[in-house]
Amino acid sequence: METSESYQVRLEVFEGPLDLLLFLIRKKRIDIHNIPIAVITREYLDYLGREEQINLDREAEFVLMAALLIHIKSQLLLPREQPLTEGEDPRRFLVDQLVEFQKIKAACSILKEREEEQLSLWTREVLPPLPELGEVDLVEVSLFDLAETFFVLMKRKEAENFRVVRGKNYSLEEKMKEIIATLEKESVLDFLEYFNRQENLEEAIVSFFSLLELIKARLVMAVQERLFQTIKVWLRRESKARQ
Amino acid sequence: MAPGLKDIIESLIFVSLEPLPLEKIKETLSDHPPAEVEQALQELLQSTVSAERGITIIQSGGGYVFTTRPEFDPWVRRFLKIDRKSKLSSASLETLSIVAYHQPITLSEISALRNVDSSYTIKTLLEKKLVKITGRKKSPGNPLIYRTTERFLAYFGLNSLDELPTEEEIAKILGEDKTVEQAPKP
Amino acid sequence: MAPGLKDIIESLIFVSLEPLPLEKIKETLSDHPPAEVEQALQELLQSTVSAERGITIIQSGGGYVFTTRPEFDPWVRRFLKIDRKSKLSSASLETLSIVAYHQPITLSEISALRNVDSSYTIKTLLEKKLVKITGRKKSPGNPLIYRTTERFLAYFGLNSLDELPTEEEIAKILGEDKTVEQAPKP
Repeated sequence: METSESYQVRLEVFEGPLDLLLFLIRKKRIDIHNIPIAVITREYLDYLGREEQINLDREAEFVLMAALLIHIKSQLLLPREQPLTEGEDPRRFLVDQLVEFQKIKAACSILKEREEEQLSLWTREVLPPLPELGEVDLVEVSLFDLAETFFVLMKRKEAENFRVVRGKNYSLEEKMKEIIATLEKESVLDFLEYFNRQENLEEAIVSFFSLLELIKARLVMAVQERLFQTIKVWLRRESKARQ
Repeated sequence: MAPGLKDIIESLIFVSLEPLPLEKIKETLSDHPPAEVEQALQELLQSTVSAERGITIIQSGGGYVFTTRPEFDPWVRRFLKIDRKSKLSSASLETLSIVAYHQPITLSEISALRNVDSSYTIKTLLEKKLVKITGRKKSPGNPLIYRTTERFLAYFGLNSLDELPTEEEIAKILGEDKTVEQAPKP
Repeated sequence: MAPGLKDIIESLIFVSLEPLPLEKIKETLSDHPPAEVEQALQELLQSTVSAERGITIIQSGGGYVFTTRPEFDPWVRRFLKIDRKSKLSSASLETLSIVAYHQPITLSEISALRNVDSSYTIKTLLEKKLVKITGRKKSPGNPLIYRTTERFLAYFGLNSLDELPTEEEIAKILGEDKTVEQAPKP
């Protein structure tokens, strides 16, 4: 298992067996397509003995590679009636792997430079408060604040002495959907203004209870910029209520 | 060109936390002809770059984003009290390049290419949102397949996978290595 | 005045998470005389305001902060709406995952699982064509039943629902670390 510490502390060690093999091939100036297996196996085992140079969390993988090298060596030593064709070369699989890995390493070195460049550029981590949409110092209001506002409003409505229109049924569910739809469109809703838009007291009351339901279900959030100011209602971005 | 179009685009790029793709700018300014929007964007980029101020706009991750200019990195770090931004470990970088070049790819294919079990590294990359799971391979066991993300592109300042180091660039690096190593030869 | 001081200050204001107070600017640039820093800040403010570009620096909350100019609010709002619309909220993702793993499922079953009325999120998912109504359940009230769509599969790169990651797979990817972390606990 790789662990975060193992590669932060030991940056100069060989991460895996291919790393080590590539290093040896370069050090010995060996043609990667024609690896003298006996030489490289000896070198490899040598390094494996000097444990401090390899990532110990990967020991099993290093040992596995050693086994593979020894196996390839033994295959090459087998007496044959005819010389090996290229396709039969027991080194083939390893060579392909090394060639591909070498390319990846080269790409890594280019990407590392790009990473370095990008790390010197700083973007912002958070959005500054946006005008109007800004949620600067908003406080979440309690149900009490909400209710208080509502009854103040109701008193005002009564004073207006408007005619109560009967005959229409306002369902809580429809009202909740309507509020959500309004919020979806306008993103923020002014509590008082919204109530003033209601046709009559009954509808206003249903709206109020719908809002309570939505707050309870944590679908919307009611906030007040300062005490005794109007209450604004927002859609909760992440409306989840985990237990 | 409509007056202020350039400034509107600047404000849009500014409020976008992720690189803002041209398409999204056009979508927002759909009441202007696309060609005008593009021209205004070009003008904005030119004036921003030539202004040589503290901040600039770069094209990265398939979009446009405001960043500080690189020469101010030391001051920004001093201000934010950040010693160094952490870099990817060589294991992560290796795994990430393999995913980038061989995607879509499975975990066992990655491990085979590295000759190293890569399950921990891939998890780290998933957490950093530099790779993502995008489905399954039609092969025995239907293993999950991985791809790089938009964030991967932005992390390296690339706009698309086409901008990954090319075969030629890679060959050049491999060639340089050889000449260096062969130099001491008599 | 030291060259670039103005630009350094601009980059600091830009990366600051909060309105940046003058004191903090001076603290970061303590190797410059405070008077010079103040002068550079004034020059920066002047040039930024007079540039009449998309973004500007204002003094707010005891410090300096970059904002978009108020006259661009309508576009900024339009953009933010478009931007938000194109992303799945975590509530939508939660609902979608429930539909994916529990389909066919009714709205009240989803709501019961999430502990939240999910009629709004299911509507969003219907609009995005990630779920569809496929009939009614033969139970009291005959509620509508929901399933994921072909588009859902395409979006997540799946060929069929059988390919959704299993609990064990997710545990394997995400869980391994946990056991390591939890190990030392008493």
